[in-house]
Amino acid sequence: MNWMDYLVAAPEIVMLGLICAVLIADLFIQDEHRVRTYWLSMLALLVLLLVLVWTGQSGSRVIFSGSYISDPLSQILKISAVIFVAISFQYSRDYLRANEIHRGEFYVLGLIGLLGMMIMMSANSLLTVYLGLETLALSLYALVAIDRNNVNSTEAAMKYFILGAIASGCLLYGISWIYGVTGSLQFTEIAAVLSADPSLNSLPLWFGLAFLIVGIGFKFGAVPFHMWLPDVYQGARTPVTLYLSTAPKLAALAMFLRILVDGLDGLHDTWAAMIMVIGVLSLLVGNFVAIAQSNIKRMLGYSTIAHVGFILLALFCGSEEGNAAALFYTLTYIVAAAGSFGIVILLSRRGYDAENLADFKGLNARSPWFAMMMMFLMFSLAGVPPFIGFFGKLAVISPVIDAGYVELAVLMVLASVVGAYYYLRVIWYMYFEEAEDKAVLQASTDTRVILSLNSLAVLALGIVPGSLLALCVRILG
Amino acid sequence: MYSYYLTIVLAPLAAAIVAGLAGKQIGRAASHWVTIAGVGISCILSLVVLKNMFWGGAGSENISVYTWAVIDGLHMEVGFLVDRLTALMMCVVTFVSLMVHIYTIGYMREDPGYQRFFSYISLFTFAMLMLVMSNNFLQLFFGWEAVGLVSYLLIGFWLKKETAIFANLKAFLVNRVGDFGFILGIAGVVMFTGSLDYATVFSSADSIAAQNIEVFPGAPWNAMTLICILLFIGAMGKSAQAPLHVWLPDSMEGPTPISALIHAATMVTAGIFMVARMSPLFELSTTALAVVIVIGSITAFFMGLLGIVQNDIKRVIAYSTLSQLGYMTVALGASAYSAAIFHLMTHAFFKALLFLAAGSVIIALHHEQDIRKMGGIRKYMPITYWTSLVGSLALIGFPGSSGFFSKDLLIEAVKDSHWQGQGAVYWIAYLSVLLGVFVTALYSFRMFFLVFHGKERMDAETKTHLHETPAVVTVPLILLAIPSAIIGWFTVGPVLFGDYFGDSVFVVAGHDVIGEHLAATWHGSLGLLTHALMTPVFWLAASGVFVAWFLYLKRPDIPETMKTKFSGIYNLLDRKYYFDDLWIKGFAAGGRGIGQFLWQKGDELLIDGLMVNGTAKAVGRMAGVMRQIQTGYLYTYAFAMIIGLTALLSWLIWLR
Amino acid sequence: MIGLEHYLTVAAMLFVLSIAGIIINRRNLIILLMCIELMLLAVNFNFIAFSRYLGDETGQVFVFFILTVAAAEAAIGLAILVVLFRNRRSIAVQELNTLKG
Amino acid sequence: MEFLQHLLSILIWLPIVGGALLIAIGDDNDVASRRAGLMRTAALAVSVATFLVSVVLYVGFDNAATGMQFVEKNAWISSLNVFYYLGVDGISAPLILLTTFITPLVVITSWNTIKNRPAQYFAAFLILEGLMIGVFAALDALLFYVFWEAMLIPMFLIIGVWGGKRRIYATLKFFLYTFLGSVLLLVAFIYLYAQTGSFDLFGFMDAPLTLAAQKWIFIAFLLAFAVKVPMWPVHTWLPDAHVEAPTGGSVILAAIMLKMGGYGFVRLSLPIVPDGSEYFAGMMIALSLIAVVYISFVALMQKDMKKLIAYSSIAHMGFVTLGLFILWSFDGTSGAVLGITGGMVQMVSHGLISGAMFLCVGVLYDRVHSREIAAYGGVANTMPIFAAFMVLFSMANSGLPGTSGFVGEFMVIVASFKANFWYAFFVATILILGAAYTLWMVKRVLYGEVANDKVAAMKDLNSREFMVLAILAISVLILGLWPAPLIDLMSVTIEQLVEQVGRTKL
Repeated sequence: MNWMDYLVAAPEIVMLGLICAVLIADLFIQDEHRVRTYWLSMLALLVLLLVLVWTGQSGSRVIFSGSYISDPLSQILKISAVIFVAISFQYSRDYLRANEIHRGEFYVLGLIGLLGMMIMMSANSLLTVYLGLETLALSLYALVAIDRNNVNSTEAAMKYFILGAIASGCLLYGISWIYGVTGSLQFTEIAAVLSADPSLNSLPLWFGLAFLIVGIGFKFGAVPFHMWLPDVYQGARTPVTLYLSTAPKLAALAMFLRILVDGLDGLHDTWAAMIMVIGVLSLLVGNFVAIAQSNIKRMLGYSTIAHVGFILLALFCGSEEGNAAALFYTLTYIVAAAGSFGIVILLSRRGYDAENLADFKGLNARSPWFAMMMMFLMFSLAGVPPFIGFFGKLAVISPVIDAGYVELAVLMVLASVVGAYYYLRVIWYMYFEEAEDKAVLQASTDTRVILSLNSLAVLALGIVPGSLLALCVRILG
Repeated sequence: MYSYYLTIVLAPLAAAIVAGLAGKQIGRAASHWVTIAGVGISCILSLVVLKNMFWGGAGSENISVYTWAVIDGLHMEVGFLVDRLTALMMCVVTFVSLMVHIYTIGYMREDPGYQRFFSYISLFTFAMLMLVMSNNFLQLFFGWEAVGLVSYLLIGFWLKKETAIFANLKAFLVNRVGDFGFILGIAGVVMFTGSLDYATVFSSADSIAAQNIEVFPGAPWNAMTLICILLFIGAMGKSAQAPLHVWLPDSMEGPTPISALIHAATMVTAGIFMVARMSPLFELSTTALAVVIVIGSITAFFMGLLGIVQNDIKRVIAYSTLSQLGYMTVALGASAYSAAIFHLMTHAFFKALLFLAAGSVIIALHHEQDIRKMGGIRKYMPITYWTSLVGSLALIGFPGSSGFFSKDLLIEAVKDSHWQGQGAVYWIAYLSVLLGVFVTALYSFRMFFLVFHGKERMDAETKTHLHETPAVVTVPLILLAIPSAIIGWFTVGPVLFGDYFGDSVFVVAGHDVIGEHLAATWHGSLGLLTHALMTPVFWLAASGVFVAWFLYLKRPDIPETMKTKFSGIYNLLDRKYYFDDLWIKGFAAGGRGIGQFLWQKGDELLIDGLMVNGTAKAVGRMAGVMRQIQTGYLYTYAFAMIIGLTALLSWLIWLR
Repeated sequence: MIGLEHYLTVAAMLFVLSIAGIIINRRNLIILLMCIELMLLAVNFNFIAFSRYLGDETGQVFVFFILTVAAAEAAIGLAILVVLFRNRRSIAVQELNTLKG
Repeated sequence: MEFLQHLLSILIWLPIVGGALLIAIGDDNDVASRRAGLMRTAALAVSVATFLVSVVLYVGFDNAATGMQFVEKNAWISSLNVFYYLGVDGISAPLILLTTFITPLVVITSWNTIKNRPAQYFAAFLILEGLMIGVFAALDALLFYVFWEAMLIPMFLIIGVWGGKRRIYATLKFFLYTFLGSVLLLVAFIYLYAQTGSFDLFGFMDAPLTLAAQKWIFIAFLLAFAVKVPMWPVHTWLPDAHVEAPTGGSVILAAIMLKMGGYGFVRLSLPIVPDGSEYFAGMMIALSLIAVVYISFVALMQKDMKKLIAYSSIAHMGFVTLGLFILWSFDGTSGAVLGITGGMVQMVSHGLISGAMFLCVGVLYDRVHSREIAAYGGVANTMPIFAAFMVLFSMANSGLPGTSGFVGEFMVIVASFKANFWYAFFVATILILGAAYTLWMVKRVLYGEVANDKVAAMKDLNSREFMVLAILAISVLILGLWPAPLIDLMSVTIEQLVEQVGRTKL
């Protein structure tokens, strides 16, 4: 335990310090200058990014008596998490200002949530996972409720909180069993114990495993632990939904990879089956119910569930390319998700949330450019080439077929056809329908630029997906 | 000669293109001159070609113009096979066409579509020449369809006339039924010989005849029989043999020059020509020939009968055309190809003549076509009268006329063609051609008397300016009357017995009635003429004329009473044996019915409604149901989670 | 002699009890919060039992963490409850269903 | 020569980049405005330039050479072993030429008839062109699939934005139908990738496969291609899509998109799963014959001109599939080559003819704004020149010798007679039925007395329409009178293909 160890954990430590700084600074900023908090937190994120790049190393280092790990996976996850948090702050700023909920807490909580995610991403023991998880979860509960006077937000927050608490309760209960059986909380040790004594691979451990999966499934929003997701997506103010739908997915992925792959890989054939069932259910429920939605946030919520199904089905293979595919898919998905929520935010104005699909009618007439951007994003989510979403699907399906589950692959693509319908419906409203209000969209330049870049990335990455995919393969290969 | 042939074919085409595309610019006169020039050139050159064949003793030529396509081994070319058969056809086609061109100047004078008309008939000449001069099946089919196209365009020339545009659709479709068989026949030829070229195909004819094909499993057919019958179906379409004859009478809705050129002289004889051309194939299948002869006899006799009850001057002639085509077909069936072609030639002249004459009458009466509204026109239109008398005499085969020689010998040939055996086929054929003579005479002279003799039934107004038609009309009549009258006398000897056709038609030894039987009794035209009075043919014809005279000039009341007495028969004839109903009410309506059913029930209901949109609806309904699970109540949500958990646990405990 | 399994059984009972409470109760959100606390207690019970059984303190350390987090959780939960009540003038679970479908 | 090595890339990307530029130029709904004019000219320039490039391709193409030409191969997605792999042979070259030939005509037709967002309209067409060329040129399965799917997007918008009344239903149906078909293609590709370790089409062709696997792969391919062709019974999207699409859309749809299916069968099904194809050949033949007979009857009863032509397209594409799948019914190869050649020729010729037919309907629609046959009558009286063109194309559509329509049908009929008398018998009924539905429409639309004032008020073709129709008419006639150049272009490749398909993979 020397000071070098702290250096390894520098990102989290620096982050903590920065959060406190922003929090304190925010106290001295009047409401009319609240935007400064925004700039401060952006600055903080920038610093953090630099630190991450600086501390980035190829090998993996385990510190704090084995409860913290820093490896390429955590690096890439953290970097992307930081970027997406920054993006969501950016998209949110004008909206929050317009809707008089522009408080420092938003940014601070966002940053704390980020800290939580980072801890999860670097967790090497169940305890660390739990702490990270709660850090993230608690700040998310607060974020969802950030608009105190909004009935839906508070209801969503309440539901989220209760269910989240149940989930973490289950998780803990599972952890306690794992701990009881293996006598350890560290993944490396757990793995070692399991490989040393196969007799442990039996009911008590599986018992714990099931509870763990409840916790993980909840984080992902996988069926049947998904019930919170549509309500929260709809109830929370759009910026929060945006935040919720991007970075935390990475954290969930990290959680999965750390616990089930690093720790309980010995139980693969036990959890694989459960994950497959959960994945298939998510795929079907997500795609089917999304069709029936008229609220775009809710629809995207269900589409998230469907995408989670894809991610889980990639993970269930347990193969390296499967995990790589999951990482790749998650990244491609949140790029598109961030963009689409960004556009939803863009459509909203003071005192009016563009929440309904109908609000997209005639967008092509109002703003051809952003209509096109939204089209790109939707096609990407639908998995139509040449957009990145397609390559995500490709990357996921190919390990599934490698593992010999051709029927499953067929099911997946068929489900994605069902899914295509509701994405197409957005495009149909934008392009084929007459606009109800002809008001031109106004947005600050930086938002326009970043949103455009975000959306174009979907296309650009689709045309040259090689490097990103290669990166994912290298990290998990 | 190559350049000759090219010119013969391309001159009319060029003329057609000029008149068709630049017609408006160059004006009426220019466009008729250019087309007449085009056809004139090819007519003269064709005569030169014929001369070289006839007196110059030039042999047949087989030239390939260019390669249409080659697909491994199968050469598809465009080329000419010019032998004596072809040469004869070329002359007939170009000559009649030329006459019609000239005649048209007068006939179509007032018509706004003047240029278009000339370009069409020139185009037709081109197509017909391509047909007769072809040296392979592909080009044959091209010409075959092209004449069909032009005939379609020309029947519907007056495209505002509902009957006309009905007739041209009908004509095209019925012809397509024939072509359906024809193209299958060609495909068969390719299958068994791997070639489309006449020479190659004919040379390997024996090998075809040696093979079988199982159209119906377990029932092998002789390949040659199948091919020939399929090809003959094509001929039935073009040459309007029963039951594919229905289009020809209706085609009379077109302008008269067309009826003369296409629907009497040339196009409709394409089938006859084709069969003669394919004689090396047909000869090898007696079954096919039997089919040919039967179809021919049916057409020859029964279609003739219909001529008797028709009142439209052109339709009468149309039915006579049908019956004459029947005669030719019978001759083909009896392997008397030369006789068929000979009759084809003479028929071309006198039938064209009759049509043009009829046209002349029609102009004079301001497009009145109903013979009941005519009569006694003789003194108003002498030239037309005399020319059509010549035509009618030729048609009934009055001794000395061209028709006499061709028809008389044709019947003789059928009579002596015993190779079919003395069976039913033989008697059907022989009797129908024989009785046909009487019928022919009856309807021809019925029309002749009703039009030119008897009391004048047209209204006074028309009568006041009823006069002979201008020279452009009458000159062609005269020019056609001459061959109709005399050409038989000169040509019958060389064409039938002088072995004119040589190797261009092939007859199996033992089938060759002309060469083997008639030739024996042949003592020149004069001899035949002197024998005329001894043949039943003459007396039948004479009686026919007499009956016509008696019924329609002497006692016009008798036909009326007969109409009522034998109303059954009369209706049968009047409704043309209900063939039109069969086609229109039967096949056409049936087809539409099937279409409607398949569309409404098959596509709309079953496939689209049930399968496609049904699936979509099902998905939607499922979504609606599934969203009900999301009740919004916390305890449901928690419950769902717990259900999931317990499911996982129970799976672990019991199933794992 | 009371062995590990007895402790685990009690913990499991507590856990099930809490879940049952969450599912069955439709009137009052406060009860839900209590149930959640109960659930965490069940977990703590487990941890201590195991830790004692294994003779390893990590479990007990974990329990301390859980207790702290539980406190924070309760705080947030009550905060949300308060705003919810301000907005809706009710904390009845069965009225909490504007978001659904 | 550097330029020649990237010829295909240029062909693909030139129009796509052009389309992007058009979007950049931006829209102006006032067709008279300078910007609109500039934009139109740009669109035309790009499409014509593409055509010229394709002419270079044609000139540089070596008929005698076996194998691919103008090949380009660069790594694309290294981790999945995917290549940016392009090349043409005798099968794809004619279709590429067809594409580049039709697109400028479409641009000209829509010159100023599109009032709403013309830039997006033209851009969509240009991008579509690039993507379609990509499909024909791609030799890497994944690249092929990317182009194949991406193609749907512009067409989806073209029908949806500029279409008729029921356009949304039609376009969604079009997209989902075809999407459903092609996703299984993707699964099949990935399966083959799992077998061979790359997406190289030739790798697929060489890979040994069990009969069972081949059957499944064939079915996956079948769904994708049969929907595109379209074959009975998965054809019902086509009439709707055609009816609702704007003229240009229908033209591209009929002229080129339908060819994707046939191309897919030739390029993928036959060589990759020869035994699977052989196993299902009987079914395919049956479906083709059903397509010809059944659909012809259906076409007979259509009241909507576009629908009628759409159905006739399905019937004519039946010849293509028949020509391809009678391959196994011969002892020798000659029939097989004849059949496939017939099918290919039919594809090209149908591209021209159906395109022309849709343009004719478009001409009428622009004047009377109705597609109902009943709304017309006696048009020939007011529009003689147009009538001449329409009769010509109708004749071509009913397979008149001397027009391109005849060539392919003749070959297929001859080949199928070799295969089995009844194939020929049923397929040849198109001679009757095709003429029936086409000419009956002609009769009701063109001939007869002038039906109503609208028809009486119709103006004959303007110079632009005349030019387009004339170009098509000339090409239809040339192909009909002298198809040799087209056939020589593909004969070598087809012989090679037949030889390759003949070899079993078991």
